[in-house]
Amino acid sequence: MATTDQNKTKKVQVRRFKPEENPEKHYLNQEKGLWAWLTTVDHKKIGLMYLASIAFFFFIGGVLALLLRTELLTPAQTFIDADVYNQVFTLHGAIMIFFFLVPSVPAALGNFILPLQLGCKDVAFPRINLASFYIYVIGAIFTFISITTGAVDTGWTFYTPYSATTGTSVLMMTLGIFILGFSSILTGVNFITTIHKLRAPGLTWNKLPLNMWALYATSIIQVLATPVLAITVLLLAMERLLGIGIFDPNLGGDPVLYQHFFWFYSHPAVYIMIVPGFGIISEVISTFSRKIIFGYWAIALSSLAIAFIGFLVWGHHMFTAGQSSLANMVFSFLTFLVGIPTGIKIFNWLATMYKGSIDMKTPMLYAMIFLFLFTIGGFTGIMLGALAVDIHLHDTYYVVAHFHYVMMGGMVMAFLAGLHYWWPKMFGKMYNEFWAKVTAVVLFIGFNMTFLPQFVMGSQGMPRRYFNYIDQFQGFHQFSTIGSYIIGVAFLMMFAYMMHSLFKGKKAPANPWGSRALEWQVSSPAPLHNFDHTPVIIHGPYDYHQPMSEFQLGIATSHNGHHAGEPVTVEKSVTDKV
Amino acid sequence: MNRLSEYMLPPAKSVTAETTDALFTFINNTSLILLAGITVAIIYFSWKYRRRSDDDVTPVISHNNKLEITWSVIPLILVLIVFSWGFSGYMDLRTAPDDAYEVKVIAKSWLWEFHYENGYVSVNELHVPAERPVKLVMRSDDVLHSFYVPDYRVKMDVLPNRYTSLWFQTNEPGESIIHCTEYCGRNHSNMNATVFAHSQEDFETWLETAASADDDMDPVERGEMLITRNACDTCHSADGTRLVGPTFEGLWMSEREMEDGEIVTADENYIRESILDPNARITAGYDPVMPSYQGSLSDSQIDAIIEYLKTLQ
Amino acid sequence: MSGHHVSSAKFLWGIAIALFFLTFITVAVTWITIPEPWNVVVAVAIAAVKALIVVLFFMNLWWDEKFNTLLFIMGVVFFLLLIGITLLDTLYRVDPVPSF
Amino acid sequence: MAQTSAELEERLDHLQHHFVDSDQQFDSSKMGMWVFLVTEILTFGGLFAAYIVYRSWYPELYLEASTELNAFWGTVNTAVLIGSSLTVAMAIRSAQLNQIKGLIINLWITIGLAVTFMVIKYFEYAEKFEKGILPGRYYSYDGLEHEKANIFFSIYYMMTGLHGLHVIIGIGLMLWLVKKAKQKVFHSGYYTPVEITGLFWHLVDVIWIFLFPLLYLID
Repeated sequence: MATTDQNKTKKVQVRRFKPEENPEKHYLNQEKGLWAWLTTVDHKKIGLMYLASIAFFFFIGGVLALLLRTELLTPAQTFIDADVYNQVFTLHGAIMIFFFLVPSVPAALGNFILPLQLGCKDVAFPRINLASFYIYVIGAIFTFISITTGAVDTGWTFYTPYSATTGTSVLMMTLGIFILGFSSILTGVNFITTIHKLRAPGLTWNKLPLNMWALYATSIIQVLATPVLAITVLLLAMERLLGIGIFDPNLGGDPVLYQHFFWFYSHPAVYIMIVPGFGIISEVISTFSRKIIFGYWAIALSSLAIAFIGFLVWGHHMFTAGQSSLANMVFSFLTFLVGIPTGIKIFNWLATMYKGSIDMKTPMLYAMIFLFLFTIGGFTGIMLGALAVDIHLHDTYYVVAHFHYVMMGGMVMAFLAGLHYWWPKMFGKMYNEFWAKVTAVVLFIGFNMTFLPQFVMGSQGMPRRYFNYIDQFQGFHQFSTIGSYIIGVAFLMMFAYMMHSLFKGKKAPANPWGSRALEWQVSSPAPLHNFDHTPVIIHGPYDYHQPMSEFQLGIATSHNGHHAGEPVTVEKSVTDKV
Repeated sequence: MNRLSEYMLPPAKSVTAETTDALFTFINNTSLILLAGITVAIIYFSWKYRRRSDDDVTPVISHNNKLEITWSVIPLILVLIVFSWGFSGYMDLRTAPDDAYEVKVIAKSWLWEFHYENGYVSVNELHVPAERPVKLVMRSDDVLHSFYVPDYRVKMDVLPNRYTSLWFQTNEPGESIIHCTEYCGRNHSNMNATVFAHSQEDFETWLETAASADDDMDPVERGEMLITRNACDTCHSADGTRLVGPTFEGLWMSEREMEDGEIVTADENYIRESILDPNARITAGYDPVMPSYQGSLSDSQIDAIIEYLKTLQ
Repeated sequence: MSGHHVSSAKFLWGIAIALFFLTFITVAVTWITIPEPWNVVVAVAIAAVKALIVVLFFMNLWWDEKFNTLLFIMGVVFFLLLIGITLLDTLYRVDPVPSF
Repeated sequence: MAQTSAELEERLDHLQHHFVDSDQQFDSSKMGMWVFLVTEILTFGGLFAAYIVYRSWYPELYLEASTELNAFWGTVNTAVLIGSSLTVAMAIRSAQLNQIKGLIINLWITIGLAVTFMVIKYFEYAEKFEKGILPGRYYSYDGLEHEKANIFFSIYYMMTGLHGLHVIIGIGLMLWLVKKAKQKVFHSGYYTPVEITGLFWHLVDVIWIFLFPLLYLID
């Protein structure tokens, strides 16, 4: 703390509160029953309900992916026809993106962890938080209605004029996504306000966990981008319903304008998906290296930089769409600028590991897998950002492989790292470390088998969204399909050991990883209202050179008013004998 | 490492492909070197600094400005090189030489029509002079399509309300495949065509004779040939299989129920109408998706097709 | 925090009268013909001033915490980015014309 | 402030458990609302962007088609909305000063003005519908020569329609506020819902301030 701030800081008396091990009462067993769960305003339970929902959608999306890969075993029809294939890839994309990737880290893990990392009892608007979950459910219902009334065969991008003319039930699907958008917006509103207003005493901006910085950047993108998606799908729905002609060339409109609007959301949406993953990786690498994070501000600010620049690059999805060369040039240039903050993060994480005390537990293993796969995803992104090369690679399997490396190799691996990292805090149980690691390795192998051949196929000119393909690609496709089955097996294994952990797992200690972060200073599972004593933060969350006891602090005089994140100095310290 | 790029890329058959491939190779190699570095660092650190006891004390290294600047600036320089390289390559791809030979392309779900200056129209076969710039001016009849020749490293979307263009110049005579790469519905993956690059002489001969080449064929054979050449068989089978459209088998003189309940006999007039104005009457159970062949099929060609259909009883 | 600013009734009426007056000006400038595109510029400029007055004095941003102002500015800036960058495409398209 | 402890106790009934005090709760709600207003700006922003793109392509279309819009009623509606912004600001002032009666009266005036706005809007729409100026593919008016006239009116209907929807939501919110005010929920220590509904209503006004010259006053 700079000396100039000294006179602004508030003096508090602190006491040390060691977390209770294996508490009898916690958030999972107080307020029991289905109804209590469905009407809960507790962020932790809402987070778990989201977790269950996204797991369900990930399962559906995954099964659809396996159907696609199975169909692609042979160059012609294998077992489903072209119409079904088109519907399946549309649903796979829409479900994975809108129902799994976008809410996965912010709404599921984020909801659970955000107040715990900020040292507050709940998010700023608990009822709106619950509402956002139900809005998500309603959006999902509309999507299911659309599946049963003819599905959608437009691809998840809903490009006009095809989406305006196809006979399938685009209207229901767009309505579902419109509704879903509000769920995402409300989560963003909640998180921004909570991070600003409800930080614990002493939790100044320079002590904010990097996961919070990442979620903060994510929420800003959600709030700024999602409304444009809402208006775009609304206009698309009106296009079908009334034929308003803004996007439909047959009525005088412009299909490229639709693409601008769509990607103004959907490109930043890529960052909605990946930036919170960065946050998790920062937490995990620091914890398991037991070392202060390298370049705190570089990582924190690069999240914001990615969020901001990420808004200006949407046109790189449209290099061949018929937009002006000027726009192509600007978009290509800005695209490369996003690469810089992303690279900075990778190097900072590596530097954090340098001279650390690295414990290769499952979350750390996933973080390492993330580093490797996401780096490949990033480099192939550079390839696709280069205008001349993108002309060749656009809409081929190269793009498919690229975004699966970023989304699955990056985002899903980060999500799994986070899930394994916070699992003990969520359920108070440990999972089988051996099987978890084996699964991670199987997943890694299956993933690369699936998507590496797709880079080769794509550069050789295999277009995406193809039901039939020319014979020369069959070998690659079959290899890829076998890889996808291995991924499937890995997720089944994961499901098995997670279920085992839930019902028969060993009880988890409050702080199994020896982390300094705030969420590990409460018992596992977390208490009903998170903190029985208002915590006081005097060190950063990665200050591993400070003694553990100084992280387990609470205000001695209970409930004296404080403003968010107000700087504090310790006046008197009492060690509590619990 | 260049072998890897060579393995990944299809044969380069156009003059601009060289730049694209060189940039591809550069990015590929640079990325592989950096990736190898990062991977080695991950594995080395994980091993070297593995936890030895629970009381390990780690040094406080919170940041290092010199390092931060280094690993921001070096990638920045690299990506600026890639950007300029990619942009100049792109501008070459966008700027067709003035003396380019022009072919008009009309994309329809799900076929490609190529219109030549003498009025001849070929379907799913693009014939061009080799070693000479060729400019395609393209539009779509219905939804978005995209014209892609992997061997030439060129691609451009085809839009219904505007003309777009691309150009290429082949290195030598030869054949290459054309794909549609903008998703356009059921038969998207069948919307392929072939580009034939002929020597200038051969091309001129082809262009002169193509229009009249099939005039003196046997009508049934000619009809069968036209069905294939105009990609009718993408959607209509000759063996009773149901594809996007009704099968041709047993079509001739059959009683057909239309979408509006009307019963029509598939006679000459009906078939002619179905080819020239396909969405006027739709057979019950099918979608109105067929493009019109007005202007691309002559009367005698339609007669030949009808003669052929008569044989499919 | 200064979130609870209480404006006097006289002040609120003053703001409303200023808004009525600016509405009159907007309508009045259409009586004199200003050439395109300046008519749009004038109309939008007056609208911007009116909007600013509402935001600052009715919505109390003038007295509110700075972050809320930042939020509002962000909303406007990102709208301008959406339209500005889209115009880079839509205004600069060069479509070829087939020569036959 | 001379209040008994019992009174103080009662005045904190609005405070949720996860906030430290009333101020923190109030400031949080207000910030949350501002974040939400940003999403509103960008939702309408999409429509404004479509408007600007088409205007830059077809300036003559806008000149021609806007003559079908009635500038007089547009001006009246602008005045009505500004008036309602004033009354909603007065309503907040009343709440801040514990004048519950003034709060209810001001809310009722605001609701009245909002309804007036919608009634005028209704007559404007009805007049166009009669002429055949319907949205989208139902457009059948032949008084305009520009081939893209349907798109101008699509944009017009989308913008004013979405704005009208917000007015209706605003009316609903204010009716709910009146009900709560009658139950004596609001006082100078807690008037958050009034404040944030006011913010919402002012934003609806701001949107209209731009819609009015951009749609009605092009000539």
